[in-house]
Amino acid sequence: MIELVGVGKSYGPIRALHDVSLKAEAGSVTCVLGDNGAGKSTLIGIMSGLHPHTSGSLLVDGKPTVFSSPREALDLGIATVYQNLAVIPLMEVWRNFFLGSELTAGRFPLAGMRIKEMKRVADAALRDMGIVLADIDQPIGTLSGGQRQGVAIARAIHFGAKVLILDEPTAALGVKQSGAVLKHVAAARDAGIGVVFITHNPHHAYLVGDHFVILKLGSAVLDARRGEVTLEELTAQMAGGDELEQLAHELGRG
Amino acid sequence: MIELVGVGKSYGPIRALHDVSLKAEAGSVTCVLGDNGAGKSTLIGIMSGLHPHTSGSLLVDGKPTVFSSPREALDLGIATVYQNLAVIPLMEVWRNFFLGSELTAGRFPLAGMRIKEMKRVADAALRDMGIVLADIDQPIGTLSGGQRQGVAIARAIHFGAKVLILDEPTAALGVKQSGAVLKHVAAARDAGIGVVFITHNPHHAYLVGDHFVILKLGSAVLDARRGEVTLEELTAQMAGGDELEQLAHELGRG
Amino acid sequence: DGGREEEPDASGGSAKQPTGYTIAFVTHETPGDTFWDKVRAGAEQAATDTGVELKYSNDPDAGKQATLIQQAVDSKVQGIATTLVTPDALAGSVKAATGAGIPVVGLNAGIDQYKSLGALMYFGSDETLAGESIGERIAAAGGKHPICVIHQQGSVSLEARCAGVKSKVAGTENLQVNGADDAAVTTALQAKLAQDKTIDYIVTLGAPIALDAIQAKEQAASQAKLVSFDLNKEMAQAVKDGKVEFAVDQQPYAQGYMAVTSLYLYIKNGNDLGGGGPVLTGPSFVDSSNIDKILPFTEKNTR
Amino acid sequence: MSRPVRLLARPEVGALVAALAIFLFFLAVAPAFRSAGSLFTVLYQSSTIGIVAVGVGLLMIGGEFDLSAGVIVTSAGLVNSLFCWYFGVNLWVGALLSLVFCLAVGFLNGWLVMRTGIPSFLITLGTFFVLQGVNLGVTKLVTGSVSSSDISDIDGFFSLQSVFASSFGIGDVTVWTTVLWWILFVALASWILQRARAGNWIYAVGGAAESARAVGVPVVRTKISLFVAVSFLGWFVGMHNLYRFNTLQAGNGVGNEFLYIIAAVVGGTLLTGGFGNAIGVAIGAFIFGMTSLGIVYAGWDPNWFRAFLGVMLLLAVLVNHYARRWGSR
Amino acid sequence: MSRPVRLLARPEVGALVAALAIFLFFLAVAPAFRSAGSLFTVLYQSSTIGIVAVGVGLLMIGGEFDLSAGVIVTSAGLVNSLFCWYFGVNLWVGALLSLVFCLAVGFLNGWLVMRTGIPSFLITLGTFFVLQGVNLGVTKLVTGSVSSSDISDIDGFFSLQSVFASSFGIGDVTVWTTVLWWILFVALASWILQRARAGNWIYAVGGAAESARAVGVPVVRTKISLFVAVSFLGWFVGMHNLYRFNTLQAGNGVGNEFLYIIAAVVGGTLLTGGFGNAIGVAIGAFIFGMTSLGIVYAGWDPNWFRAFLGVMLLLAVLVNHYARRWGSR
Ligand SMILES: Nc1ncnc2c1ncn2[C@@H]1O[C@H](COP(=O)(O)OP(=O)(O)OP(=O)(O)O)[C@@H](O)[C@H]1O
Ligand SMILES: Nc1ncnc2c1ncn2[C@@H]1O[C@H](COP(=O)(O)OP(=O)(O)OP(=O)(O)O)[C@@H](O)[C@H]1O
Ligand SMILES: [Mg+2]
Ligand SMILES: [Mg+2]
Repeated sequence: MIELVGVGKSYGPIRALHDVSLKAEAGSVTCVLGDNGAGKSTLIGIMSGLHPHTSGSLLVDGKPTVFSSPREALDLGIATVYQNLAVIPLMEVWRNFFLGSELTAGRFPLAGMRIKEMKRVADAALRDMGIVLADIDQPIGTLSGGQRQGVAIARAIHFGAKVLILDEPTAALGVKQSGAVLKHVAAARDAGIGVVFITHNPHHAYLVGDHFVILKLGSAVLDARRGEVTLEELTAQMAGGDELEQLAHELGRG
Repeated sequence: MIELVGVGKSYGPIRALHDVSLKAEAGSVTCVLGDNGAGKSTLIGIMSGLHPHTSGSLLVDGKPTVFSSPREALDLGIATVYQNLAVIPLMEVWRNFFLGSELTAGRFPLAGMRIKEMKRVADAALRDMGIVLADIDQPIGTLSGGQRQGVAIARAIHFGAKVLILDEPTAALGVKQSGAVLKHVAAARDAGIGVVFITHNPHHAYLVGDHFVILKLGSAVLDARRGEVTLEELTAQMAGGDELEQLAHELGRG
Repeated sequence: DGGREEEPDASGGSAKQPTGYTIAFVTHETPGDTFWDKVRAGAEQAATDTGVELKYSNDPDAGKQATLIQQAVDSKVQGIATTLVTPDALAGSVKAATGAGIPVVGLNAGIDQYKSLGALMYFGSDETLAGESIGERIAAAGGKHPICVIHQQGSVSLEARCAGVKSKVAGTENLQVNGADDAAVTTALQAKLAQDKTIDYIVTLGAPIALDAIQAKEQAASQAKLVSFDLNKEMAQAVKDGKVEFAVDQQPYAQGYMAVTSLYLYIKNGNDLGGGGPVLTGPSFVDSSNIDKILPFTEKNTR
Repeated sequence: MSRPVRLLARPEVGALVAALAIFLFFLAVAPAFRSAGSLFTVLYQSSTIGIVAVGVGLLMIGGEFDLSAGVIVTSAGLVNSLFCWYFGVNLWVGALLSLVFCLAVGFLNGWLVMRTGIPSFLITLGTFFVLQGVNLGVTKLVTGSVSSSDISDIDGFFSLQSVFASSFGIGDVTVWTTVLWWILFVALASWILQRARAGNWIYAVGGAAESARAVGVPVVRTKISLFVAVSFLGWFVGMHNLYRFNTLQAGNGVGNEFLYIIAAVVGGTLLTGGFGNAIGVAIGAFIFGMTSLGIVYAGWDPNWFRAFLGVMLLLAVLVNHYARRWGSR
Repeated sequence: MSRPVRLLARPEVGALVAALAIFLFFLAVAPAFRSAGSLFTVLYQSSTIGIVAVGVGLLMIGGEFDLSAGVIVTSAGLVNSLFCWYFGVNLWVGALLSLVFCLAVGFLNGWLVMRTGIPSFLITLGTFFVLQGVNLGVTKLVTGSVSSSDISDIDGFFSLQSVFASSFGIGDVTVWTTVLWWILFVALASWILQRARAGNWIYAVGGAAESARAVGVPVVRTKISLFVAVSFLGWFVGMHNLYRFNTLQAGNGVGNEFLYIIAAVVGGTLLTGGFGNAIGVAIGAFIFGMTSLGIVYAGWDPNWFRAFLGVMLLLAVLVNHYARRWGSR
């Protein structure tokens, strides 16, 4: 569905990404792991049309494409949850939820929105995610960091089309909400959607992933299918060691 | 050193915190866990002088106090890493690092800053955290999300005084960086600093914590010392179940 | 029908052989004022007639006007004509000019000070005098309570006009309006007429404001009489139609024309006009008695 | 952190309280203010500011400024007047030409802002200066003076006047149709902001343009449309001025751009974008109209006019601010 | 996402390129421009804008506006002149009184902004109107006209003149000391911004006030100091105007507040705060002075003056913008 071949991206003199190849396939979850600053968000930005790549090529259904705006990616069925660009703080929750995909009463540009329906749908979708709000009309800026992230995820999943891209969706979430997100990821996969899942947490990745890519300083250092790699290997690759146990040992706890 | 007794906080009609008691003791780590929107950041805000509490009392060295600005808290030796208010995006990394605690050549208001020294110190402190930057002069807004968080933590630890408060410091960090933060938390504790550590990750909490408080809808539902609770109990309390294994089971993987 | 009438070259007269003189013409015009437009038209006609090159510049801020005079000195012009509305503020620059051997002629304002500043001649009326003469006519007609409409905040010359009116009719009251917005002028006048029904005269200080005042009067159904400074085509018509009682004209075209011509004569021939005193270009009254003669001139933007 | 809480309150609530307070104040101190005639004079004055202010308010909610909004009103009238006078064609042709011209200027403003990424404050400051100079230069060139010629004899004048500058009497009170048009435009803008998809987009591009783009909102198109809308409303008021006053001073309109912004901000629009509404802007324009004329109705010393205006403005803003804060408790 | 990259480049680089281009342009088209005398006239004109603009630039970096910066220049002169003329006291007393007055106004601006949380745009718009009205009203009351009386006979005039409004000749070129003062203030502001702790705080409060507060920066104190600094510089130029011209028109200074803002923004200051520097602002003021006088030196028709100015401004901004972007590659 969507495939990156030898893609690179530079911000002026800074080379954030270099010769990375990746494939999102229908009904499978591709996990991207990597240290801070490894280029994960940059990679996401290319696939979702946020910024163009500077080398290599991006294939959508086999056709080389350069997105000039996220709208184009969305129109091709690529929905994204961004790490930093989640929501518009001063807007109500339901408006944020439907932003860019409003339900209108007609095709006329000034056609009214079906506001009641929008509020109802948004509320239901959020409850589904485990986010229960007293007031769907409150500005989203008044929600806690995790709740805000949850709205963004619920939105992407609700409108989720052929490809769903998630940039560290579970970082700000608690255990329960993280579980809900992982369940949704699995559900999306089972519905035949291609998911690209970015995370720092090898455990989360291993729970849902079919394919794992580890980025380091902008290049892919590991690229393996589920069968070819164990959780331990993944963790080791990420941390350069046995992580928690090792750390516990160092900290003298256990 | 710093103690909350029956503290509550309302934002207009929204009651974010209700009757919470907590103590930060020298040489010990107090972990605060809780779901999204449970009130953790609100709690932090009270201890660090970001906003005043609306009921209960805050004792510093046994004396009831109401902070009117974060400066007051800082002057009493309470350093904080905030979840959202980490850095000033357009300012250089080293300026951000020293912001509010600049090294000056004298006490005169227009006295020059010891810029070279500041850059050197900032760079060293960041390297210590595992953050290696090509250019300490670049605006901090150009760093990745995790790198930015890392600078904020390095700063608080560098200037860390009697109490160090960290609001989800590891959320945006990879395994390696998380490990570095946990090591620093442990080091701070060993140096006799009282640490308040907020996190979603019971594993991280259990690695360094001496005392655990779980918030739910603004109230404390668990308040236990290390000996009185196991990692499994903590995880269960947080997730209402056996978390990962449970989830793995549900997702049919593992 | 209506619209522009095709007419031969309105500038009149063909350009003379250039003399090589450059004359700087500095005023305190706020851009887009019809009064200054005529001063400038006169100056340009004179420049064409005498074959000198004219450099016109303007700024309502006294300090910036001083800089413009300084700038003319830098440019080494042969003569400077300038308004002297804030004589004290311009003194330094005028001295710099005379010090550099550049003859300076005053116009429009500064009748009392031009000599002490070192200017050679002066062409203009006296704002206070013009106001007084209006006041006299109002008083003679039995007016007791005129309002004087100031369309530019803090303008020295407009204030002087109103002060002149007030010195002859004690009941004069000033009104500030935003001259850059016709709707605002009209409504403010309406409001004033509603607030004080005893107002019997409206004195406007510029032709466009007088036209707004006509509308305001109609709206407020006021019986106050309207008199005004300055003249333009529409206003001349209004005088003819009896909507404006009379207008006081200080003949801006002549001010501009004479200032340039006199400089030309001084440079070329050493002439000194006015016999050591100011040359008055006004006040000249325009009312039903002489409007028929003047009306055609206003169509050419020369009165 | 406390900002979002405060913003829970609707933007126009505070402005409404302030407007009421000022209204009552002038009722008390200015006897001449207490008549239907005065009220409609104030409404008329407010409408000439308020019509363009609605557009400027939408634009500000969308996160941009337009400093050329004041002079374009004059440009609109001049294009129509000069063109028809010079060529002797029917005024309707000129009015249409003027409309095209204004929309083009609005489009250019928006396009330059979006294309270059330079703040709209600067771009429109540039067009402000340019239009101001062109108004003067072209008028002088065409008519030989700095005001446009009387066009009331040209074909189409009366039909255009009845569209843009007619009034009718109720009892002895004159009601200008601009007041009705104003209400119409405010209602339309309100509808768009609250109920149409475009409104959602306007709030979004003003509140966080990058985030809006990321979820697929056509940021460029939305912002350019807002600039065009401002120009359209400027054209409308320009037509009113032309057909009410027949002649136009080429230097007019300068300074009004700030009245529009003041109206929007007093009405609760956030200067940084993303928050506000059309009714608030209308109330802001009304407060301005009421204050500037109320001072005259009260017969206060005109030398102090600006001082009164300043104090009123500060009071309105303060009342607005505290009323809104109180409303969010 | 691309903004931070672009901002890597120093703010004044683009302005410098634009200034050079404009300078060369006028050298080419205006023969009268090609003399040392002209250059110093331009520098003088730039300095009278530039001195206050430095303060306004700092304030804008700190995230606030001051619309009263233009009229306070006139207020400063009037307080001194009227007081001393009315009471016949030594002018030094009046100058000091005026200084206290200006600092108080600046403090009030800052205090109101910080206390109420209302945008500075609105608060200072209020003080702008109030000062404008008070200037006129009080001058009228004291002197009976709209300009202050000549004070050159009062004690202290010449010593004050030599401090604030003296000039000296180099060859046949007149150099006003304001140019030197301007350079001094720019250097001082540059030092503060780059090297002093206060500069760090100014950038921080403008870039993200809440975050700055959270790390212990005294936000309120820093911002109020910036307002006071603007008033101080306004006072300084007010003194210059008074002692150079002896009398002042009460209506003057209006409109200059935007020239200051333009200078700051053309010089690379971010309208939203947190980015810019003092040298950029100085270059911005120089660009403005050069353009406004260059047009006169070139002898262009003043009716088109504003149009030229607008085009120049747009070009300067564009050159600035692209130069900076190019510089960050
Ligand atoms: N707009 C930008 N300008 C300059 N450099 C940038 C920009 N955005 C990202 N970078 C640099 O590119 C590199 C990759 O950044 P990116 O945000 O993609 O990392 P990431 O893998 O998402 O990190 P994290 O896990 O912390 O979110 C980093 O070194 C960062 O400093
Ligand atoms: N400024 C505010 N105005 C109104 N409500 C607020 C505000 N800040 C927080 N809240 C509400 O208070 C509650 C607690 O928020 P808080 O940010 O403390 O949660 P948290 O535990 O830090 O969550 P997370 O783990 O997602 O960061 C939430 O319901 C939130 O919506
Ligand atoms: Mg990232
Ligand atoms: Mg939180």
